[in-house]
Amino acid sequence: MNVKTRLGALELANPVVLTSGTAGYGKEISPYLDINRVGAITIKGLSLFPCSGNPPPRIYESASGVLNSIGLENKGVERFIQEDIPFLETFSTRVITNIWGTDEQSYLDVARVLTLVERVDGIEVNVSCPNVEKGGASFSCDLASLGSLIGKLRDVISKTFIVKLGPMKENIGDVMVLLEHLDVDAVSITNTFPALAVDVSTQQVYFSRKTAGLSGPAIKPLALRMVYEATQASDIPCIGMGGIASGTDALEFLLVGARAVGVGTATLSNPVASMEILEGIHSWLSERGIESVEDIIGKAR
Amino acid sequence: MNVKTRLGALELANPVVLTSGTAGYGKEISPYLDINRVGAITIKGLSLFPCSGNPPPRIYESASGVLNSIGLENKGVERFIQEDIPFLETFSTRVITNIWGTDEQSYLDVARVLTLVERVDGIEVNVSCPNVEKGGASFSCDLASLGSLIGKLRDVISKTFIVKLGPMKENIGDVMVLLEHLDVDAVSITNTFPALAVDVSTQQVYFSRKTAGLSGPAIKPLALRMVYEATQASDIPCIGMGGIASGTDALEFLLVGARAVGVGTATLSNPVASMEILEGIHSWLSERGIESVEDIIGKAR
Amino acid sequence: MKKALVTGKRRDGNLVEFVCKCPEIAKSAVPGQFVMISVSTTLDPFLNRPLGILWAEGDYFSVLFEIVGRGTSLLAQLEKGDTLSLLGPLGNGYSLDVPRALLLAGGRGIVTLHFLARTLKEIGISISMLFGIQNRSEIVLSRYMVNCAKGVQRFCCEEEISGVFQGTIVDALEDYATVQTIPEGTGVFACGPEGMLRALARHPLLENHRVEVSLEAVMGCGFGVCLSCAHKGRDGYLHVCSEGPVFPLSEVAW
Amino acid sequence: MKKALVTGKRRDGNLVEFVCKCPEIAKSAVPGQFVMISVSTTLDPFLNRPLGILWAEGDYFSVLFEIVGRGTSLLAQLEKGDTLSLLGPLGNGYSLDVPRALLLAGGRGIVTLHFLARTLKEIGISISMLFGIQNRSEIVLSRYMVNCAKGVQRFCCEEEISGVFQGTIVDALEDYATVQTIPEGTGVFACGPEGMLRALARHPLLENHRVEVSLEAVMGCGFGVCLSCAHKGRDGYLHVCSEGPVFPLSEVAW
Ligand SMILES: Cc1cc2nc3c(=O)[nH]c(=O)nc-3n(C[C@H](O)[C@H](O)[C@H](O)COP(=O)(O)OP(=O)(O)OC[C@H]3O[C@@H](n4cnc5c(N)ncnc54)[C@H](O)[C@@H]3O)c2cc1C
Ligand SMILES: Cc1cc2nc3c(=O)[nH]c(=O)nc-3n(C[C@H](O)[C@H](O)[C@H](O)COP(=O)(O)OP(=O)(O)OC[C@H]3O[C@@H](n4cnc5c(N)ncnc54)[C@H](O)[C@@H]3O)c2cc1C
Ligand SMILES: Cc1cc2nc3c(=O)[nH]c(=O)nc-3n(C[C@H](O)[C@H](O)[C@H](O)COP(=O)(O)O)c2cc1C
Ligand SMILES: Cc1cc2nc3c(=O)[nH]c(=O)nc-3n(C[C@H](O)[C@H](O)[C@H](O)COP(=O)(O)O)c2cc1C
Ligand code: FES
Ligand code: FES
Repeated sequence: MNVKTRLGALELANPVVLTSGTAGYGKEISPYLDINRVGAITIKGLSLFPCSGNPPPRIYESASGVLNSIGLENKGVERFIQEDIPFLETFSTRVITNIWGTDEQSYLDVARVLTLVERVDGIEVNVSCPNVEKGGASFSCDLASLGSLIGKLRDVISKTFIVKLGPMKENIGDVMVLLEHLDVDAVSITNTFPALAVDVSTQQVYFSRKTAGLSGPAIKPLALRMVYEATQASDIPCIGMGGIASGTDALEFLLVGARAVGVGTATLSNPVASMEILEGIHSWLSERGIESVEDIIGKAR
Repeated sequence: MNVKTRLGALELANPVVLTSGTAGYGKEISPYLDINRVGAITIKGLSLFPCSGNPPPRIYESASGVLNSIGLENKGVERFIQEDIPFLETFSTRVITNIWGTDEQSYLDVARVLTLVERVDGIEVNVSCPNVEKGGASFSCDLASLGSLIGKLRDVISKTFIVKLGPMKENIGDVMVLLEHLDVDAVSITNTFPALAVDVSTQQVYFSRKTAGLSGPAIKPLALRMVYEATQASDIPCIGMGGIASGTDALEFLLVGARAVGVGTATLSNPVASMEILEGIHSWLSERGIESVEDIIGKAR
Repeated sequence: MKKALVTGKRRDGNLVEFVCKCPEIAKSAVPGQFVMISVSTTLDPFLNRPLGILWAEGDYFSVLFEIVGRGTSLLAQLEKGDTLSLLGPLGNGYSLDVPRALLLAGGRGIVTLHFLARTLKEIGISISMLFGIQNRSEIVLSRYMVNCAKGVQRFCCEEEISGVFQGTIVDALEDYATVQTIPEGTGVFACGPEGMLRALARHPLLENHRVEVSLEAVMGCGFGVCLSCAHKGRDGYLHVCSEGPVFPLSEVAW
Repeated sequence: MKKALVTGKRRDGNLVEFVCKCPEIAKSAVPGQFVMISVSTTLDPFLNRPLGILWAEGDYFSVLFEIVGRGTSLLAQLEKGDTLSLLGPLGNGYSLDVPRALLLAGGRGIVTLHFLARTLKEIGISISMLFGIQNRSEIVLSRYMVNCAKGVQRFCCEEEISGVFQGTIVDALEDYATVQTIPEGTGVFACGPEGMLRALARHPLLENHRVEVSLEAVMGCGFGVCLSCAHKGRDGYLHVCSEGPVFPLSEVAW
């Protein structure tokens, strides 16, 4: 059976991708999961300088979902290259680095550094970080500022260029058309949803930054709709994600048009969730005598 | 203990309201629940003419959530008045009628009829029905068309005038400011979220209309955020709803600023969920020696 | 919600039967009705599941279900001594005012017809029952055929099983009709998969009979408030939980 | 995920102890480590819950927890014979290379210090243990104090209980220090509520000692990938699951 898939020029051995922020820098997940077996690993969102993130508490559990307010904590791109790239060089899996910035310049600076790193196969740009003040949110709130950022990044990124979208005001079809014009290689859909939690014991909002991002099984139907609409509007390859916790969940995303699937929150409750999902895809295809995962991508219309 | 609350001129004996579409026309829920004990009952969305709704299947269960594609089936305002108002006249609870239309005229026509019905205490206008082609969706997609509809309805509605909002492109704070200018008495937040389900056994999208509305516990954190932002932007009384299934859930909405809470999907799995929620509010307040529910409204900021 | 104590459990492969103690439900249930059972104590899955009533007697009633998905899998984990949270009895049952009855049950459609057969037998109405399954995995269901001294009883399977009539329930009905006429006024009751009911709807043998069918639909509430259980009818949609699940065949469309 | 068979269960009010069989975890666990336990087979709640290891011996280990919310309530429903799905042992334990030890346990903080005391005793290191609770409802926890022939053992409660020292663990420490000096080099280990640890952090009695504390944080994964378990540290945030849960007190900030 053929489970290979493709994000533009980047070939993945299978469609299951670890999403950003739920697999650390690679090292952290490695004792639990052989990262050579996933289609790709996406690194925690990197910024130019280290970022200490938000004050605790940073995570809250809702019905079948998780709210996080990590605040994009990360060690910064330089320390990542020093401390983690050598480790990643001992693996053959695809490595996608997720990046963010607080203005166009800082995005461009990180992208310029990472595009020179051989071990990096793809650069995923987070344009929708609801947790950080002045964060990416501003770049996805209208087509003009999104287009400006992405256009400039396209000029500096020589790796597979992935734009990671979240819920936004603009029509997702319009965004896809814009990204197609800007020659983006792939999109990841979706990032977390802006949400709020209240602690009735203290009678206060739970997170210090008030809103936080909702992920996990609760958002799967919302994510499926976004992927469905995005892949109908454009042929840009899409990594579908949002609440995937089983092989069936992954197949749903592939059926509506995703070419790969991201596993995020599920990894937190089970570090080998991605492997079980991959096995689920395998056995579903083989039970139906379907030769290639390509054959089901976009079949549900 | 005082659990009375107020939506403009309309006083409710307690803050727990049955939401539209999950309590039928009143008659259907009555064998299971004494509707005199809820703060108000909201009737299934009424249109000028009967509407047969969407083809089955109409409901799908996701993780801690429910997708519905009822398609606003209803018997039409005339039959409601003939068949159900006499029944409702035997009760003293507050009755809110939910209405929708396919253009301004049809909204206005239903509103004109209902505003003359004595037993009707409030009229809730659904401006965000994602299930019906050409439905309310268009009225909430920009401030101009929303403002035009609401302004005209304000002129014909003499009952408590409630606007029911759902997820939309416009900033919710801006919408609230607009509604305040238009002298709306209250808002209901939120309607369902546009979502999609896939049936892997048929490899097709599950609903014939493709997208459907997500409700239930899964959406609570999203709804809380909307209510939080809306009540910070404006003092219009808000009925908060979205996934409320326990007294604690209801308290969370009151703490962020809702003056009443709606119980929808929870009624489907337990017809007396609203009563258990009301008891939960009561015992929480009394355990803390809080005299009046007013004292906690908007405390979490 | 009502509470019912599970006083007995029987499991055969994918089929589970619970005997439950709940006088409130047992004493008022009539054949064709169903219950909505809560399958989880957490918020997932959130909705109850509809199951037909297999029989009711004294303080007890029973349900019989097939494990097909998340809800039924969770339910199957309950054991004797556990407590069910449920609503019921719900919906409208079969008409009992018939001079004689012909019951056509397909697969797990036998559940409510089992209850009907027992009840008709009790009140002295003669019944014939045809019961069909698709393959041998469902053979245990034949346990629920009710032995009726006077009437005919037939068992058929689409798969070959030695000694068993091979064919669909429609084939069995045609075969039955060659030896036995269906007297005018016979109450015909059918419960089974949509495909079977649809085939019966157009069948000339049943043309001049009063036929009642029990429909299924994916349900939200089971008690009439959500309008999710729509099924095509002659004049617009039927609502399976509140107007059915039993309908005159003539009112149903496909 | 690893599997562990629940071979014993003890429940006292809101406290539950499970004895579990899982050689993989039991054989490698050291005092201070924890496990992440799955509390539901459905999708709600979705995350695992962290629980300290009470003891480990041969093929067995044990956890002791208080029912405080949804997850612990669900966990408490499991019985002997059920199987836990879990990860562990996780995190870094206490330092065992000390000449003598003073253990300060507050409430359910006794869990990991119980394991530490047993281990130190086994390797022949003399220990003293002060154990404090807030009110009499927690009195059953005193069962987990480890009897150490040579060391001092003290039990205190903020509420009045006859025959028991009344006060916080800090009061008890001060009282202890009036009769006993804390020799230089003593390993001081503290586990308990944040308030207690904060009070110890500024306490002159511990100023010149090597103190290790075990921290708690709300956790997403428990194995270092999500960065949700942040706790204020001297230089930026500490990550409780991967860098802790045991930290030198000097590295922690509040
Ligand atoms: C009035 C009525 C009486 C019923 N009586 C019985 C009975 O006596 N014994 C029995 O085994 N089953 C009966 N069913 C069907 C039973 O309700 C479904 O099999 C069950 O709800 C599936 O739940 P699940 O969570 O396991 O499956 P899911 O995971 O929800 O779905 C699995 C499959 O079952 C289908 N399904 C889901 N819900 C329903 C539904 N309400 N009706 C029909 N198909 C559904 C889905 O489309 C899917 O294909 C009855 C249904 C109705 C409406
Ligand atoms: C390393 C570590 C070891 C622990 N060891 C033990 C132990 O041995 N015995 C024991 O009883 N408890 C222990 N805890 C605390 C235990 O994890 C929480 O009580 C549990 O996760 C609460 O789950 P819940 O679903 O019942 O509560 P929830 O419904 O999630 O919350 C109830 C309350 O508990 C708080 N809470 C939730 N998660 C945590 C958490 N991870 N840490 C601290 N507070 C939390 C919430 O803020 C809330 O106030 C430990 C925590 C950590 C981080
Ligand atoms: C703890 C946590 C941290 C995350 N950090 C990032 C991040 O740094 N950058 C990013 O683009 N997305 C981040 N995400 C979003 C996920 O990559 C993913 O898009 C989202 O959670 C939806 O998928 P899921 O439901 O499978 O988790 C994070 C999510 C979680 C739960
Ligand atoms: C089956 C169903 C039917 C609904 N019908 C309507 C409707 O007719 N009009 C309307 O404004 N909202 C309708 N809603 C939305 C609910 O009133 C409510 O706003 C939403 O479901 C969120 O609340 P909940 O999570 O408590 O259900 C419907 C919801 C459901 C589940
Ligand atoms: S299932 Fe809700 S009305 Fe029938
Ligand atoms: S809990 Fe995930 S990194 Fe510590």
